[in-house]
Amino acid sequence: MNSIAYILLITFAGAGITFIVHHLIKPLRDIIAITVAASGLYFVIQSLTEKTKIVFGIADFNIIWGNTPYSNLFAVLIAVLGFLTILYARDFMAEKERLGYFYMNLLFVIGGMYGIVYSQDLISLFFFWEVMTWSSFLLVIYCCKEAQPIGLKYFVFSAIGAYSLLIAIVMIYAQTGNLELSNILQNFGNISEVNQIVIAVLLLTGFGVKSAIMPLHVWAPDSYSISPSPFTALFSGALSKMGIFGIGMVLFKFASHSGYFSYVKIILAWLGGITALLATFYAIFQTDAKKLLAYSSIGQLGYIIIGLAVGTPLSIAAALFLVILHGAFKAMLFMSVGAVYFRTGTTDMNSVTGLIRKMPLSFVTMLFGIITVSGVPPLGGFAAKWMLYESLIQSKHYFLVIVVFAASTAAFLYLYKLIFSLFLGQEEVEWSHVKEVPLLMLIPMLILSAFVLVAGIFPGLVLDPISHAMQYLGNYGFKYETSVLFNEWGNKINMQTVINVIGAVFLIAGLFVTFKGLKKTRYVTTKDIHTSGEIPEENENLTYAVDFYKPFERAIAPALKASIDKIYTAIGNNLEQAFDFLRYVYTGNGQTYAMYVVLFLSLLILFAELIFGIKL
Amino acid sequence: MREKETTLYFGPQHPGITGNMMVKLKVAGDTIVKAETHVGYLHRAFEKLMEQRTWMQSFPIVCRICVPEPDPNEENLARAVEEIEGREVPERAKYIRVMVLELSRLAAYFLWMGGQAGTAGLYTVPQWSVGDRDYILDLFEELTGGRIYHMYIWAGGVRRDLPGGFPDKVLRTMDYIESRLPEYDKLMFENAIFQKRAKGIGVIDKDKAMEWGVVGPPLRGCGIQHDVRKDEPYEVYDKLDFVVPTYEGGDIWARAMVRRKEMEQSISIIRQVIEKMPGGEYYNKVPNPLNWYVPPGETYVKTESARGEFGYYVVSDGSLKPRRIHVRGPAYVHGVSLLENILVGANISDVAMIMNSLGVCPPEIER
Amino acid sequence: MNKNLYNENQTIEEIKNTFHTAEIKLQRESRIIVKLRSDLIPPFLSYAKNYLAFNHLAHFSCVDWIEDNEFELVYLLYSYEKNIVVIAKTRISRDKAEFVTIKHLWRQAETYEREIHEMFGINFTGNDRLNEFILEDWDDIPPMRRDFNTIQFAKDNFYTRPGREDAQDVRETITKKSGEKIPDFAKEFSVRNLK
Amino acid sequence: MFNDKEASKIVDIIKNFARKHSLWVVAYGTGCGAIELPPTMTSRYDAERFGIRGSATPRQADVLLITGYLSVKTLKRVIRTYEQMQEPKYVIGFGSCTINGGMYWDSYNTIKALDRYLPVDVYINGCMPRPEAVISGFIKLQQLISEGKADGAKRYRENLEWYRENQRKVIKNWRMPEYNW
Amino acid sequence: MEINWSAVLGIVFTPVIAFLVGVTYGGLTRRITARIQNRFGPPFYQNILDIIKLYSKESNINHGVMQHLGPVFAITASVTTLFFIPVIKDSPVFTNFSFNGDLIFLLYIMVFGSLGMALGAGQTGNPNSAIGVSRGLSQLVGYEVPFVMALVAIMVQFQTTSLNDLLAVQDHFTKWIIFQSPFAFLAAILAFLGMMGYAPFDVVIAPAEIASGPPSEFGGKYLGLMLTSRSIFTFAKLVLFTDIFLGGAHDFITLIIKTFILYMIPVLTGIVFPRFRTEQSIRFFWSWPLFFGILAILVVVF
Repeated sequence: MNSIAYILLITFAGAGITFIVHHLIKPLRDIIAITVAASGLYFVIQSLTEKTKIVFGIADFNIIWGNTPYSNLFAVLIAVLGFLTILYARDFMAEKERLGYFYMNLLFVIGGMYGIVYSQDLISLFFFWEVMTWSSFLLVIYCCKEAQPIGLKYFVFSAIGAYSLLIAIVMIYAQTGNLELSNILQNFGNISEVNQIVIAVLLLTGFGVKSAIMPLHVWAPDSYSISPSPFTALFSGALSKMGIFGIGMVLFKFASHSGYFSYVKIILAWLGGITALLATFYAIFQTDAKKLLAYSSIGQLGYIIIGLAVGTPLSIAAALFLVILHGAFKAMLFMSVGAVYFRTGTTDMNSVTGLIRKMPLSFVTMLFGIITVSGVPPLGGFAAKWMLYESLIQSKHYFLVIVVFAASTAAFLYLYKLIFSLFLGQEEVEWSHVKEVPLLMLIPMLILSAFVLVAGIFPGLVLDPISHAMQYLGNYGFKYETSVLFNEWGNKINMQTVINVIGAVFLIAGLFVTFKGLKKTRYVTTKDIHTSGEIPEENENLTYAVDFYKPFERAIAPALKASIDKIYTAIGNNLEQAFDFLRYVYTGNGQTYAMYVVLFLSLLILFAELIFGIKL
Repeated sequence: MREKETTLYFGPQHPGITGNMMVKLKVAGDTIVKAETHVGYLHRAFEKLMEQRTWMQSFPIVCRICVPEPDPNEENLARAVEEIEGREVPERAKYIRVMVLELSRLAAYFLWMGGQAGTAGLYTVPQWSVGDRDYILDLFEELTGGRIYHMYIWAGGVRRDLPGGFPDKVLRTMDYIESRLPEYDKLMFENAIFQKRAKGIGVIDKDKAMEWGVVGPPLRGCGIQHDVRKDEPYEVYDKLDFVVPTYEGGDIWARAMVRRKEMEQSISIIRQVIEKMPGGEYYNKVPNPLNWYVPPGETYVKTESARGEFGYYVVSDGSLKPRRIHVRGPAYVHGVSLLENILVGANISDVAMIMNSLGVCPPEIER
Repeated sequence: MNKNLYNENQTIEEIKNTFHTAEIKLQRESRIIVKLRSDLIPPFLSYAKNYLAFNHLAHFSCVDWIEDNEFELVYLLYSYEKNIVVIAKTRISRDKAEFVTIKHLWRQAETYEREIHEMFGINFTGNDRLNEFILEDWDDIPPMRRDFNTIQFAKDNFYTRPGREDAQDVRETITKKSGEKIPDFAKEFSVRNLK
Repeated sequence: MFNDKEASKIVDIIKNFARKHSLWVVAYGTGCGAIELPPTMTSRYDAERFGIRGSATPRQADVLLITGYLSVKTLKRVIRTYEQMQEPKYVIGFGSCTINGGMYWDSYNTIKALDRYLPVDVYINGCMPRPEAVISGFIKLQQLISEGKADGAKRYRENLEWYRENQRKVIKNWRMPEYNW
Repeated sequence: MEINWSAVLGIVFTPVIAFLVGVTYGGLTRRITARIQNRFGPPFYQNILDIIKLYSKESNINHGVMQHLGPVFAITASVTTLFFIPVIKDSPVFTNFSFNGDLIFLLYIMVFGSLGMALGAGQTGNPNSAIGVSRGLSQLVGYEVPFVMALVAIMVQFQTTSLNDLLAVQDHFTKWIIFQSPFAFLAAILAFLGMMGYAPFDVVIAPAEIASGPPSEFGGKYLGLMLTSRSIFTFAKLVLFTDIFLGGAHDFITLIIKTFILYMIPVLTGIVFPRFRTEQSIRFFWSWPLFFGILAILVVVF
């Protein structure tokens, strides 16, 4: 047997064992879960060096599992994040109930994702896709009763995605008569152009749901914010990347034949741009930290989609670099917010404040996270942003680059609000009991922080596997060195110099300001501030957090109100009503869902016959 | 339990506050949800002190009630005493009083102009206008000996006659100030950004303005033409030719324009006064201040100051000392109930501008 | 003053017809003094505001008549239409210093009531904002009452810098010059006696 | 070239030179004297020539200008403002009423001698002092600084108990936050 | 290892020169403003005295480590920006690290300092600071957009993102980019007004509104470091604009003339305008500057 089989076997079997052990010997449960994730990580690293393929047949279909450089990239992301989240979940979830359920589903999600990236045929892809969707749905509704409508929303959208995937798969089978990826890729150019585009669009829709492109993002903010933090880190960090994985496959493997695909790509790029901008604007006005991060996640995925859709070597590299980085920093941010939740019991940015001196390491994690997201040097985000901008400018997407830049500048707003509201500001009495989270929660955060720092200084280390993956995607090559990036015009940025200069100046200035008058410098509490000479009352709130960006809101209000906002709210309202209706349809009973799926499938088969003139 | 809204202390130690007072703002975002005026930082118990002083000793006290424009206070107390006593004032003294009052109004408007522009962030105007105001203060200094506190008007007339050549100096100063006004127009009143900042902000409801006790330029900025100088002419205002400018809108801009137009009127009044100034005594003989028994009685006198109706309710019980002098400054209403109400829903950026345009002046609230 | 007093007389008539017990005096042109029983003040103010167009509460004052053991509350209303100030007065007992609020008629009355509450200790029922207005942490008797001795208070509470004693006493100088006597109260304040 | 003592002397001279030519006045008009500050700061008298400038918050300021009488309510705020300022800090008492109460000698609400409550470096006499007097007061302060005699902050720190006792006597409800001196 | 002495010289002297020039410009600004306002004004070295005084403050307070490091972030950004800009054209000494970075890097490193300061100001817990930061960041989004448009137009027109290449293009004054791409210059100079923070765009420190905003808790050495950083940063921005639009400078005299002329634009604008409200300021940047930016890009594309 080879590593891939081990990975899938261990993860899925581990999921079941964890569930059983939970009911038998509780303390062992965590250890088993961590061991499963760790061995998954071990075998993923093992598999990097080997190129394997498992083939076995079920019914008439060949099930093929194998790894490619492209899938390796994602597998490492899944393995690392999966391991770290389970490590993080050990303490975070310690007090919760139904942990067997939680760990089982978490491991199922991880296993499903492994399956997706290792699938070499569409049947197993779809199977693992559904495993991932179902188990993640169960995790979304894990927390409480309020999560059920949100879970439904997620499920409905996932179902839309799954059905469009299914239709596409059916169409592919109808057109090519084969479901093996390698065969399909060879024969894809032979089918009619209309069908090519229809299939591609359907596949993009299916994958787009998971990566929350703008019209399909409705589920994401709520689902991200309601699910338990360790899972959210995985959800946003790795699970959403499965959509990106698929989109990448579609854009570079399927869509490379017809000339019309350039239009699809432009539309997709602009969709990504709009997603990035609007999600950023929505993120700015959130009051819940997890919701803010959810919108931020949607926006970041917009950048990735732009990078993939633009399709120059540098932009693909930027997108894949962002995939890795987004996995890291979004996990960091969700973990850090989770740490705040762990200690304070809320993620409401209007009430939590001033935790910096109580949770310094969580603060550092969040600081690294927001610096990475904002793309400010010297951390990894800058390299990604740099490549993205350069590639957009050089591929003549002048207005798209403006949109992206506006979005990423506006991102400073919500990032500052996030770190300011939770960690900076007044240190209030009501949070005086808060202390730093346990070591096991800190380790994942700090590992990821170290990673984004290294990725910033030596982007080449991350770009090595990416360039291998790009070789697989379509022989895209681009020039880079370990810490030097080049654009297509030959201009370069030397990250090593940047970090040296910044580090040296920071050190000198820092030492100066620390040791200048060290003895006469004293710390005062945040209550001792300039309040115009007055002494604030006990119950008066000196933290400025409510409606933090009111002026900005007013500035963009006419634009938003005039066009998008109204349509969007209208759609949103209608959707809410639709979900109200759906609540009656989806009773929450698994069997009913199964029945619906069967119903839909049979309808689909009928339609398939009508439309495509084939019989399944 | 911690409140939801942020508390912002606007004053007393704040560059944007108009004097030593505090407005406690509760803000959500940068929109004000609740405003509370806190005063008392300047409370010197003048009304109590005046009960301990003779009538004449009260004159140095009343002028300190309103720092930017002390003369309406002296005028009020002087008129109140004269009214209770039935004392006549020489015609010349009346003209001199009007001149002093209008000069002080002009000085107050120049200070206001500096404050209004300064709170809007236009720092050149205060530099100019406070400098120009100093020319008026120089006139006061020559006339009364004091730059700020004059103690010049008192019961029975004024303290001293005009020095030689003074009318010419006043006219020259007025010419200079009139020549400066177009420059202020260009820099401030015609400035597009200033108009953007001022229009539609701090609106007072026209229908409610009278009931809420709005007086002076804020009232006239609502388009209501009322002025104590016209309604109940004191001294010689009924013999002078001037108009009371009004503007519609009730916002900062309307109030600013009202004041701007009144500056021209004041200059014109001063010129008329100097032209019509009669000769004769400037002072009717009064009893020895230490033995000055004012007969029992009460009166309410009012004067139009630069900020509106300045009223004194004076009660005498026939003794050497006032029984009660209760001061009604225009800021008493503007600075507390009106301000608290129109600040709700306003933006933090506009608080200082609104306060300045209402002419909130804490010493006359708490005295 | 040969002005037409038509408005004034008509207003006096109207008040007389409505409030029979009111003592009305035309003090001078555009000043009418109305003395009322204390329970008639709210209806009178409401009447004046709504029917006589006295919609501007110019002032609200209080005078401490310690000799009569009474506070005199003075409402000054002004009508922009008629150009008249009505001075409505009433007296309440000093021992039971309580009155009703009129803040439902004029919202700025709230401020006046807060001040008078603080300075005279008169309680206005219905005004729920009689908190600290001007003074802070005041625990003595309300300072504007006649029996509060500010000199004594200042002497007790504040350090007075020595050196005021040998300042030239203006009163004595005047006495020497003009031969007039120093009145009794002035002797009391004479710096010699301050110590 | 220099020995340590001389070097530190030279540093002191530079420091004092900079301090005396850069006096930032905290924007707090405590009394009616605030009316003479705009003329002092603006075009006619232009105190900025001497490096005198307003500053919005006490953290950045060097000079606390007590412009006139202090009511008890204000005194409390002034103490807080003063204690939030950074050393070296100077206090200028402005007007007669800060010296001995002036015309408010019998008022129940104003303190009569400022230096009992805050360490005053320079008093400016008059009611009210003219802008020229204000500027001359600042120049006197500059002299004191260059001679190293403007040590109000040091006095305050050393005699904190005495100042506190006086302050507490006047301010009845002492709810001031404790500072870690 | 061979030490490149001219590079060392550049590293040592560039920040010093930048500080001195920047601080003198600051003093001259106060002087010029004073002359316009009918007064004498402080001496031109007043800002140096202010900074020395702030450093010589005997006591300092901070509200925690982020406030302590806030000014350090600011000065790091200023000096780093300066190091990645060729101060003197083709000089071996004063080009520093400009070959290792490009315009996009400069765009980002320029906001690094503001964000660091924002974190420092945030930790003080002063609501005024937070309001100031919220205003500043909102305005940042306003002016960065037209600025980026101008830069994109230029980058596309000359097919480079390197400042040194742009300098090489402008070898004769007729080839200055201000003449080659006037709309980009208009957009950028309007954004520059916002960057410099003079009126009417001084919403961040608006004293009459929020008591000087973010720096309101900074005093002593922290404020001194901030002012130092601001001086250096002012110079760095001026040199950047000179390099992009005015063809850089071969010697210091040319540099000083060009930067001073450029500097007078925001200063003189600031004297005669009151302050915008924050949203008005953002909307301003999204009206004319944005229009010029679009025009600049369209001109390049077609």
